[in-house]
Amino acid sequence: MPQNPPGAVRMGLLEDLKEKLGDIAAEIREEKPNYYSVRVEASSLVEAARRLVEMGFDHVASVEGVDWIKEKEMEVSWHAESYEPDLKSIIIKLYTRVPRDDPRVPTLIDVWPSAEFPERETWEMLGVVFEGHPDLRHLLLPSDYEGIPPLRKDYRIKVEGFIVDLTRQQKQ
Amino acid sequence: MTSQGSRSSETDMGYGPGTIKEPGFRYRPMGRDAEGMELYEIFIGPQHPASGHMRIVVRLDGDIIVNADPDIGYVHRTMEKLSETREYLKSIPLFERATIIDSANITWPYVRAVEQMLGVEAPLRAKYLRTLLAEINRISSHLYGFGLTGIFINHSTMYMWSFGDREIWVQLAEELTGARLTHTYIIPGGVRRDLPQGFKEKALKAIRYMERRLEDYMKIFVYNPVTVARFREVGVLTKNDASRLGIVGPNLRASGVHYDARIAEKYGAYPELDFEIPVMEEGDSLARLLVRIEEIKQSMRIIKQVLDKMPQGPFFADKYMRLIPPALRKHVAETGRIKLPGAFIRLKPPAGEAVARGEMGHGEVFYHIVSTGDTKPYRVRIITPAFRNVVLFRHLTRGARFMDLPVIYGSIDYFPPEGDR
Amino acid sequence: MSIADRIRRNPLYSLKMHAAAIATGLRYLFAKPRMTVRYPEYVIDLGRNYRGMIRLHKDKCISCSLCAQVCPASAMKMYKLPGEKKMYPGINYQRCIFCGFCVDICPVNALEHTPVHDIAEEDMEGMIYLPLPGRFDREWKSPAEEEGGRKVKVEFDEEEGLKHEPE
Amino acid sequence: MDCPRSGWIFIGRLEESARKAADWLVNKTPLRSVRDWSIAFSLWPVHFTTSCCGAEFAAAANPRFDAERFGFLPFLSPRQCNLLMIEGTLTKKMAKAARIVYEQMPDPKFVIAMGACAIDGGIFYNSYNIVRPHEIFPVDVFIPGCPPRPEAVARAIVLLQRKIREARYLKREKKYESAGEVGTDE
Repeated sequence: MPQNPPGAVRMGLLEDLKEKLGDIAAEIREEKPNYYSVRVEASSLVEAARRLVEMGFDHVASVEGVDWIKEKEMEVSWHAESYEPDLKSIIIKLYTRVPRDDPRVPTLIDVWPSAEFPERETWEMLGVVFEGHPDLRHLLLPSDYEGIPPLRKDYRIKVEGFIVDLTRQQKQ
Repeated sequence: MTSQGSRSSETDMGYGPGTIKEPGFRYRPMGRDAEGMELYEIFIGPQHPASGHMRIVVRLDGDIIVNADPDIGYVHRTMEKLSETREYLKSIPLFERATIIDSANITWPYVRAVEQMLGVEAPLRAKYLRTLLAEINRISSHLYGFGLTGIFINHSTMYMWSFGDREIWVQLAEELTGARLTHTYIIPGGVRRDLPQGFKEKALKAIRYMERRLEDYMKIFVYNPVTVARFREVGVLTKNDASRLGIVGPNLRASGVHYDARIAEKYGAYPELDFEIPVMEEGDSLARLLVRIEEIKQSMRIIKQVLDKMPQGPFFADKYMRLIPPALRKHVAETGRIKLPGAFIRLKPPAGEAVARGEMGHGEVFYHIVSTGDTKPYRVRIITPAFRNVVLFRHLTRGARFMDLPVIYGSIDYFPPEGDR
Repeated sequence: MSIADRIRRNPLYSLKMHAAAIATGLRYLFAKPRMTVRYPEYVIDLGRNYRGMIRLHKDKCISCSLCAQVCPASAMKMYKLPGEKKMYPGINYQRCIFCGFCVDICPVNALEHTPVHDIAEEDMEGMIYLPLPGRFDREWKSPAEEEGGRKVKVEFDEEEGLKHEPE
Repeated sequence: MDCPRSGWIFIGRLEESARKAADWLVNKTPLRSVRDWSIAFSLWPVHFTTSCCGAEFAAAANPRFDAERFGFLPFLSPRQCNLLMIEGTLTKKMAKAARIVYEQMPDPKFVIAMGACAIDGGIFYNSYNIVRPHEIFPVDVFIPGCPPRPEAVARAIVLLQRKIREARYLKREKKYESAGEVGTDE
């Protein structure tokens, strides 16, 4: 069995990302050490994902949406990671923002097969339609679920207070 | 073959007693394939000894699985939504419930992400204590998986043995944290309890016992020719597929990919410890079992080192310790149990986002937290290892024999509450 | 060649491994006592560190309501009872998850864990403990112990794993 | 008993009267107590895990706590079981399955709700996807805790045995008898 290889970390990844994705990305940032975000328009998602795979980020850890209700936008992001020795500590967030009323993004499961189940979940929980996804049906919720997708911010759930006044109840 | 969408609505059952119309609804012909063979659809679970809390919809051509569709969500408790209505501290017990058999490992990355946002770092002793509990949890999680694998293929001895031996690690964790499974031990800033007196001797005894028992496990279960016949070359996952499908944990390492979030993220005390990441090349069900056995050994090695190297010092960050009144600070020093400052209810990380990954017994867990500067997170995304491995049900079972399904299920160590969250 | 391959290819080796599996099983069949705790007759002593049922020391409580605010399950709530000026916490075991945050956050140590956790009830209503005398502030005792069960201590052992010694 | 004159239970159709005679005989104290004694020591739970308390349920069956001492043996088919353990959260999707499992079990049947989630939702009390088990079937024993200790499972079995021996299980609440009307959706 191999010993742990030394923790080599790829240096200068931000420059690499800018070189590779600069022409289609709206914004490339280093959010935290080893955590980069790439913002693209919905139309160039597939191309951006393809280039990320070329760089070695061949699967996604997560697909998710954030419902920015005040801005009336839905952020859909794919967190790509890699098992390559020099890239394994790096996470890249590829994201886009689409209107909240009709969130439509192309599916990336042809590029990242690992996105299949998380995309299905994001469709279910946030109502983001992944165009081209072959299997958008309920995953976690009952198959007859109807209504607002539960993770949207306008789906409210009750919260209880922490004070119970028994004196008042008795008077009533 | 009917489309899958219409199928699920057809067979969905109501609540009342009159709803079971067809007595044989679990086993019915689906039509014929191209060569005229009849295809059958079998619903396994959620009430089935080898299904756990999920349903697998299997399509069979004779004895060969054409397609297995995991129907999960039976344990979906809506953690992501609930965490948006709760303060940061309150989400720790919430996420813990996804995998109560491995609760330290699933909450640790969350706490690290919150700490990252708050700009707090746990003291060194706390990091060692976290590592200690995480490894104890990893062992008990693997033993749990072993027990279930055993019972899936009707090897009751393995179930009884590994669940019996798991009690030792559960007991160790209980002495450290005060709870059998749901420890809620790791909190932002450190841990909740100091190492109790005489813990090291107990742990060393448990390790010596376990080392001996693992040899017996090999003889009675892993290298039992019956097991080898059922596990060897069953459910083979190639290296390329494992990487492309984003498989995690021992399932990934059994396919020859050297990846472990403990190494990738360099958290806790792991960078200072000497241990190996077991990797096997075969990628079959037996290799997945063997990797787990090897990981138990490595975890015991880590526990020994952690107990030897355990640094002195505080187990809770100074930043929060200062918020506690002096009388209580004395109480903490005497009892070794933390008193939380009142401000802990309303931890307020600045606006921004953080990601963190951690290695659980089942694989890598991923957290993404979005904060808007409120006391409650705006969005928490959890991707648990089981959710990432669920695709294996479809991928590995295609073309396998129906009888191999429990073996594949057992060997990928899928834990439904964790997958559904 | 790995052991698994040898088992598959070499029948003699396979026979040897069969024999080894059976021998291991037989060895434990006649081995000395197992780790079983015969529960209602013997009760495991959980010790003071265990996070069991919670009791309230009403005299110490300062009604700061931190415990109710930190409760992740909304099980602990502040109850204002008729005839009392201050609010006191009451607990709902229908929900309590025994995380112990309330005990850890109490600034005056008015709440404490008792080493009792083997509770089962026939009705739901009995599980809400209001801060009334004899309820939330009661001294808990394990029901098995009340029925005459003996306490046993857990000890780690290299040979048997866990040993349970009567006190 | 819908016989016109209650004293004349042996008259009428043969099948009917045989059933009534059997009922009458079985419910007489000596035979009933034998029956209840045997039920109490053959509580077989269904192999049906609803959620994560299943980990502690499995621990209750392990060598350390050994629930088999009480005649408590997890079994595979609901048709042969008389005890349904709700181990933790019951989600809406699972509630349908639980209801079907419950209906498949022969009478007399018992339900133990294990864990805080199975009583009032526990930490998931305000989740949109949970069902409280006592709303969909009669629950005999509740076990608080998240998860409860395996001893608490043993305690619940002891309590249930006591309940059976005292024949208290016969008085079911009316609301669950017409099960068809009971739904879990609000």
